[in-house]
Amino acid sequence: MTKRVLLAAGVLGVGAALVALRYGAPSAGLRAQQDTTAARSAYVAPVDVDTARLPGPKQPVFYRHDIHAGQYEMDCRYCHFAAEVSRSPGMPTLSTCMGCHLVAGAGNPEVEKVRAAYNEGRPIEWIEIHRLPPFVQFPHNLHVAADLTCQDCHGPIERMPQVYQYASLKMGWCLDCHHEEDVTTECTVCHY
Amino acid sequence: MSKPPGGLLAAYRHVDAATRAIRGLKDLGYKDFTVYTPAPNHEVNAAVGHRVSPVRLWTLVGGLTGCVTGFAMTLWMSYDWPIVVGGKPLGSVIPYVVIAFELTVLFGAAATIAGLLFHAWRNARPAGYDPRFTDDMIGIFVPCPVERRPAVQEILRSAGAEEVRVET
Amino acid sequence: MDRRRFLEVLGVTGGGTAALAGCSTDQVEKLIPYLVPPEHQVPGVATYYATTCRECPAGCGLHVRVREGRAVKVEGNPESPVNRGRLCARGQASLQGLYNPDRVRGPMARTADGRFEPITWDEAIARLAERLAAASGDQIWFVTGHETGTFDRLVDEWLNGLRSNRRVVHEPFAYEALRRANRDVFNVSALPTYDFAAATYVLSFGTDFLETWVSPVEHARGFSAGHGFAEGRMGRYVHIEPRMSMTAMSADEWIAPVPGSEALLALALAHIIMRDRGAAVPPDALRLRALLAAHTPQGAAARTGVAVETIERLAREFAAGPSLAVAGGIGAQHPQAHVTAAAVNVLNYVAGNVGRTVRFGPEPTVAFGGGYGDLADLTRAMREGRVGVLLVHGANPAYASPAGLGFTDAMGRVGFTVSFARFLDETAMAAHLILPDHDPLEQWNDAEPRANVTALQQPVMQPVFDTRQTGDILLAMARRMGGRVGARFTAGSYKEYLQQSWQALQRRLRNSQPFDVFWAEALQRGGIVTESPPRPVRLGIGAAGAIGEATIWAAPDEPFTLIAYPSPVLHDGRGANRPWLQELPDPVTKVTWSTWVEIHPATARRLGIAEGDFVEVTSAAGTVTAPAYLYPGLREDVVAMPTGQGHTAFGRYAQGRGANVYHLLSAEPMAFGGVAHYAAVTIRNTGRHERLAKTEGRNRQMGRGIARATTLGALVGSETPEAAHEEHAAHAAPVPERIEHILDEWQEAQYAEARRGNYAGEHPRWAMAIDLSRCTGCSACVTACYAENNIPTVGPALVRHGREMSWLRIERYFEGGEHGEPLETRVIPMLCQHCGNAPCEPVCPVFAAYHTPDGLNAQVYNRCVGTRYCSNNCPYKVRYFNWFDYQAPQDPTFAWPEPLHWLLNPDVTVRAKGVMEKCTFCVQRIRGVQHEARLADRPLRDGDVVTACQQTCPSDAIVFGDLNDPTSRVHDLAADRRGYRVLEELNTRPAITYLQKVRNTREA
Amino acid sequence: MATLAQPRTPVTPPTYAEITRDVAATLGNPSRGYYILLGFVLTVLAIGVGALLYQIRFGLGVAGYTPPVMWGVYITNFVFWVGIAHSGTLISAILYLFRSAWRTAVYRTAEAMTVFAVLTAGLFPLIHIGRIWYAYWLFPYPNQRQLWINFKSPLVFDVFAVSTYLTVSTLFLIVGLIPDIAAVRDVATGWRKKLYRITALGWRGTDQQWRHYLKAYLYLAALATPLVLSVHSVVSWDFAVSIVPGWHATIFAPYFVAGAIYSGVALVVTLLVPLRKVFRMERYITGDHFDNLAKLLMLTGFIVGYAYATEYFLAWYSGNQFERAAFWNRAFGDYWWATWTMIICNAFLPLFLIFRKVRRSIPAMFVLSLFVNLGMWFERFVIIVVSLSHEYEPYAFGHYTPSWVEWAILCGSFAWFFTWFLLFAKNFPTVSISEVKEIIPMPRKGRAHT
Repeated sequence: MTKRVLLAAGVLGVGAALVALRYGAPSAGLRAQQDTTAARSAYVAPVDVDTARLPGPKQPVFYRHDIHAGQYEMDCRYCHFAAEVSRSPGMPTLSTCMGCHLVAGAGNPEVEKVRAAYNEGRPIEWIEIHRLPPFVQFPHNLHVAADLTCQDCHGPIERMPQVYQYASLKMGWCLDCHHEEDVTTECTVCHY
Repeated sequence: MSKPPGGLLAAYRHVDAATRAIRGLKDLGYKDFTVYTPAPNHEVNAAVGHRVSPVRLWTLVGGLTGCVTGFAMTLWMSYDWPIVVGGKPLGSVIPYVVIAFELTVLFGAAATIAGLLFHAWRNARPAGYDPRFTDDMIGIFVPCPVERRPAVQEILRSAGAEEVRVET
Repeated sequence: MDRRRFLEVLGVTGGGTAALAGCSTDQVEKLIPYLVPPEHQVPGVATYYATTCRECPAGCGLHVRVREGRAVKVEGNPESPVNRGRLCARGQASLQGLYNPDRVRGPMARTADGRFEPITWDEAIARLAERLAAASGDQIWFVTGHETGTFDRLVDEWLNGLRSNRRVVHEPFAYEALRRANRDVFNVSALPTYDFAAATYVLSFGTDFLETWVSPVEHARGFSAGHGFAEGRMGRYVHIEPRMSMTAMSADEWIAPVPGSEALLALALAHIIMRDRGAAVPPDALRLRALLAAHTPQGAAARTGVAVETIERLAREFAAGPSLAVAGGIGAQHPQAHVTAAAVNVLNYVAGNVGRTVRFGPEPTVAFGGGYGDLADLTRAMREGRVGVLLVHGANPAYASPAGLGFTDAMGRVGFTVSFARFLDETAMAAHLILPDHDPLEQWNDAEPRANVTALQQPVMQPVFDTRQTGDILLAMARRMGGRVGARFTAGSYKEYLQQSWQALQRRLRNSQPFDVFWAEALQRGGIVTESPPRPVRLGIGAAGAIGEATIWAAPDEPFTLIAYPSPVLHDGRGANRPWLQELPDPVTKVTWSTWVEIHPATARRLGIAEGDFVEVTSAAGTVTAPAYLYPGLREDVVAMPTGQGHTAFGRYAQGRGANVYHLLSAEPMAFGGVAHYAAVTIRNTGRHERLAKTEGRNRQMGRGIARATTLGALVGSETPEAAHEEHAAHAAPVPERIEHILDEWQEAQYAEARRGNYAGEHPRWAMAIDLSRCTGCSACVTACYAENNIPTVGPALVRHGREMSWLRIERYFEGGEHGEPLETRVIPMLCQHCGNAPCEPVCPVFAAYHTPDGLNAQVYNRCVGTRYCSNNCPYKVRYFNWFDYQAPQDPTFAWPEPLHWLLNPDVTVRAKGVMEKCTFCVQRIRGVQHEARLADRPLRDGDVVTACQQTCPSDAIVFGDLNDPTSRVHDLAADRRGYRVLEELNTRPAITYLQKVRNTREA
Repeated sequence: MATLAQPRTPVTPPTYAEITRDVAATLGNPSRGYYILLGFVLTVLAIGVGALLYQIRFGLGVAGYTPPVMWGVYITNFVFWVGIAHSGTLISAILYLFRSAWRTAVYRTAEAMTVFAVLTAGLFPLIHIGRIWYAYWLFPYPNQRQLWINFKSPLVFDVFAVSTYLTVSTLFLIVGLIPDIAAVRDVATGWRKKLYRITALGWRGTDQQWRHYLKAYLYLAALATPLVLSVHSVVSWDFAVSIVPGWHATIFAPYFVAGAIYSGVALVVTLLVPLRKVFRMERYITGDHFDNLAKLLMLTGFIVGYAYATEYFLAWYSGNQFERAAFWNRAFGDYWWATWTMIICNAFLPLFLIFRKVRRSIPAMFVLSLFVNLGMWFERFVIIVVSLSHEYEPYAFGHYTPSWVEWAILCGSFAWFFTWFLLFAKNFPTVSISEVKEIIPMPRKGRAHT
């Protein structure tokens, strides 16, 4: 009984979030999600997954991109708010999480972790997965503006219960794309 | 490899004796005998009378390959990712000559060695050998079936062999 | 957001500033997001806050660049009328005050055994309150630095509430002499504003107006406007001082009179003007006629050692146009400095400059109060045990006062000493309680640096440490003590108190906006500027007396006169704990990290002193020992030492370096109530020797035409251009026209071949122009470069090995000065020339050095293997190698001890051990702007890209832009007739065009 | 080569058997002295390695580098050792082509010296670079970064020249060794026999083998000859190609090659004198050999002296103020002592070789060769360091003094060289058996046929 109530609350919260999003300019993230509209109702994130088998490091909170970005089709920029305007995508602040999770997902142990952290006023220390060496400058905003979808580099994130490094992120990997798209391969574009 | 045929092995202390024996053998129509010398000796060579070694061809081919590789590599790499330095042409042939030259020598030398190994070590292990041949004696080994041995032995002895023995 | 969390937030982009390690992605990095999104903070996007610089009383406006909640760069605020967006080296280094690893990290109390131990704020405040309650009003003394705003009032009111008026302002460079002279001559105790831009003729009587004097950045701007060459016109500047200071290096003529005799010179000039002009002088000046009559040129010549003709000429030149004479510099503060200042006031008045180039503002709300005299009184009081509680804020009298005063010992007799110091300086070390104040970049405050300007300070970031603003403590104290003092203050916090006084200000200005709007605007602009006409001043009654008592300071019988001149870098010593400033070569001597004694080469030869020999300088007051530096810019009977070094505390960077020149100065307050910076000394060679940590190899350019100069006459066509230039041209390997042509085409062809690297369609060619007729050698650009590009400081030992990393250096060359002909100094900023045919590029085996399509000579740090061939092949020697690991905490060469590393620019890689680095023309700024332009889908406009050096240059000598854009400033300047390229005969085709220095040798 | 008179063969030429015996004798079990020497050399080597590790840990700053002097003792050593290598190839290859018989007794030593010298030289570019752990970036290998190297850079020339030289000279040495190893194989016993059996590659000296062998050897010599000339030319271009005053000179290639052979021959002498004594080779390495080596020294020494003169003349004649300043600074600047050491050792001392007495006196030659080695090291030091210390920008002039690390590594490099040489000398024939035999007529019964 309570479960159903909570689910409803969760859906409501996410619905609110999505509404809020429609006002944003159409962008990579958004399109990525429209592409999947066909499969909208089709994809339902598995309820229980074998966490031991999942690729990628174990995060302090088992946050599931496949539920948020996949099943509920939330726009990436809802949490990674800076991707369009800054070189760094921006990590969601806990208050962003609480926007929904004040109501949604109560009882879920992972959600409870988030709430606890919020109440204690201690940020969650996520483990960084996509890490570039410090001598590489990668502006997210330019790549978003260049009509790349998040998935192009980060993989099918909306199907990942636990995020793992999808692309090698090595120089050769960058170059392949830059050559294909005939973008500059000038060294000082990334190295300075 | 299959066991080499047996034959007669003669040892000489004197170079003129050895050459006499070699000529004798050649008169009898022997071609496939082997002469051991501790050091290169022109009299023996003259007596045996070989054609020029084909190793030089290996050197030539190797050298040319190196030269071509040198120019090809440098030029291709310069244009594969064109980077301008000091306002110089992307592919500047003049400095690349150095690379090409070095590779010419490198490949040439390598090929020469390969040639040497290929030619000098092919069937270079006849049955008969004696340590003294690298010291101070000239050796001649004549592979021949048993029935013809007396004749050959005669030639070797008469030429002045210190000793003649049968190798199987 | 408390400090812990703040540190965590930094983690978000910790990577950006981390080491240039290998590409290993295996080590686990944490991403720690904000808990709640702070307003206008987007990670990766910079925010700018307007505030005010408090490194010296000038009060320049600041724009602080903030990334991820931490200040990473300070720049001038273009809206501030004081500095118009420019900044000096000290201002640039204010960031190192904020992040200084030796800051007091929380309240501390002295224990029985004399150590300091941390305590809680509540406890600290309790202790202070109890002490204050115990002490009777007149036993409570409060020493502050020069405060001109709300805090100043707060302190007064607060003391008043405690029935005390024992307020002492200690500002080592307080210009007592000048203020005294203004009082005497004009009945104004304020300092006027000086319009160097309007003056076509500047006469400085030992005043370092480009270094420390009053408002150097403002003066530099004005001076370069008035004296810089433009459209065939420029001003003329004559400097009169026994020593050629950095300011004097920009002079067209340097006159070295007998030390202390400038007043006579000034009066003689006044005399001549009066004589020649007759009634043309302001009527009330005629009163002085009789007095001036006594000061004949002949008389002056006899006592100053300046030829009569020269004096006459100076007078003619001075009288000719809108001119300006300045006096009262600390470097000329001899016992009779007030007379000099008075004489110069009279001179200005007689020449009709007052109100024209010398403007007094409206009656200032706060006078530039106090002076050394008050400190002397305090010391006496302390010694006599009349001081119960001593509070010290923003001043370090224990260091910046003559040793003879015995301030430190006297402090021992004080019942309870409270210091609000941010660092453990000499005074704080002697205190009982330390209540660390916020750094100026963390606090709310305001200041009135000069008439018509009220500048605001706002916190640009969360406090780095557990500090509290002194204002808040005083208010808290008042509340706690209640009663009379408690009643006075209604404000809950200092910010509130500040706003109250701004409400009052708004009323005064009859500004009708709602206060929030008024306040918000003020915050955005960094303060408010009011307009008011200059106050007309008349000659006061005291004028005659002031110059009447023209008893010139008798040059001492001791063999030498010591000039303790203010260090343009370390100021009065407050800059000594900033590694950037310690490593910044002194603009004149190019020495870093230490003190030196300037001695004329001839004198040195006579005494058998070589450079680096430790000489013992002894005055009546004391003795200091420092290595000798042979400087031709001195009279032979003068030796000079800078202020600022010789700290016995004040943190790792300052402590135990060099010698404190204050030990040589008389503790006796002079007639004008200040310290005399002249002293009679003897010098002795101790025989000890040390290689000076200077960045200079040879100080003569061997006719290689690196720093070229010409004369105004030559440019406007009446004289022949300078010899050195000709000789140079003779040596240049001539390249035939035809060949030049071929080379050009070829070079273009090469760019064409590299289209694949093309950045944005028709790419620019970045280039720079540096106008040597504007550059004063102040070296602000050097520090700005350190700040922008994460350049490590290496310390004296490595500087001795020539391993300093400054991508941009100011080369200082001497011309002449030998057998008779006048000494001329030339400065030239030397940075990577970004050559079109860069010799450094083709020799790199791995393409780490190469040429970008937009004309940059790029250096890819992570590709560099460190063969150092590029540096050998660089004719300009502007490539710098990482000899050690400057970013490894475990290494002795670690350059950014926590929290200093927070000022690292996240957009610039920190270079690793074993790689070559160099000026990149601030490529991170270029790319940043290009990205923005591309996102906004607009073309780049000239002036979009501003390099750090250009941005800060107080005299606007540096211009950066696109050479391919025919409308750009740099395009015009590159074709300027004064333009030349250093060592261009090597056919390196530099992208930097230098415009010859122009000397105005026109003598009327 | 006119100076290379044919030596009068020894009064009583050794018989083939004697030659084999004498040479094989040098391969007997080492004496205590040998082990002491080896131990000492290894200790010094360890110190050098320690210094290198220290430098890698803390950075190149531990060396004395003082900008603008960005190249110091390490590059000096590099050029010095590459130079040493040259005489070996000269004697073994060039003199072989010239069919000068006297080389047979000494060329093996020279050739071994070549290989080990190049082996030593090759270390220094690595020791010298800032990030030794990325040294492999200097080779054009396919990598995920899709980056190649800059073939316009003289340093890349070096990479190719030095590695080629190392390979070719090693092959040349090995090929020359094969028949001799076979010879000692047939007289050796115990573990050595095993060693030689493997390393002789089954050589038996058949007519077929000799036939190909001689051709191959001839062509290797023919390839090594231009190579040896090219290598030091390339090294000289490291400097000549740059714009540094004092480096940028067209004379550099021949000047360096001559200098290289000069220093190399000197070291050959330095090595031969003790070797001859210890291995009792007086019969094979005679005064004639030293006489000829001395003549070589004289020739190259004169070329070097001439080059010095030319440099100064051109500096003056060019009228280029930078060149003039650079050379004035060389002769009378901070480093005058280095310059004059080089001039005296390299240009004046060889004049003594005019006297036959000196040429044939082994002690005199030994001492002289030491001085030449010293002088040639300083030549490189002067060219590299002194030129860099005074370039174009007077403000940026500097003064460099090497640090203990650099000295330690220099000593270490000598130790490294001698470790190899000692091991070689005790385990492989240092005098070519077959070639010495080749120039001695074999006994005959009757009168030689015509």
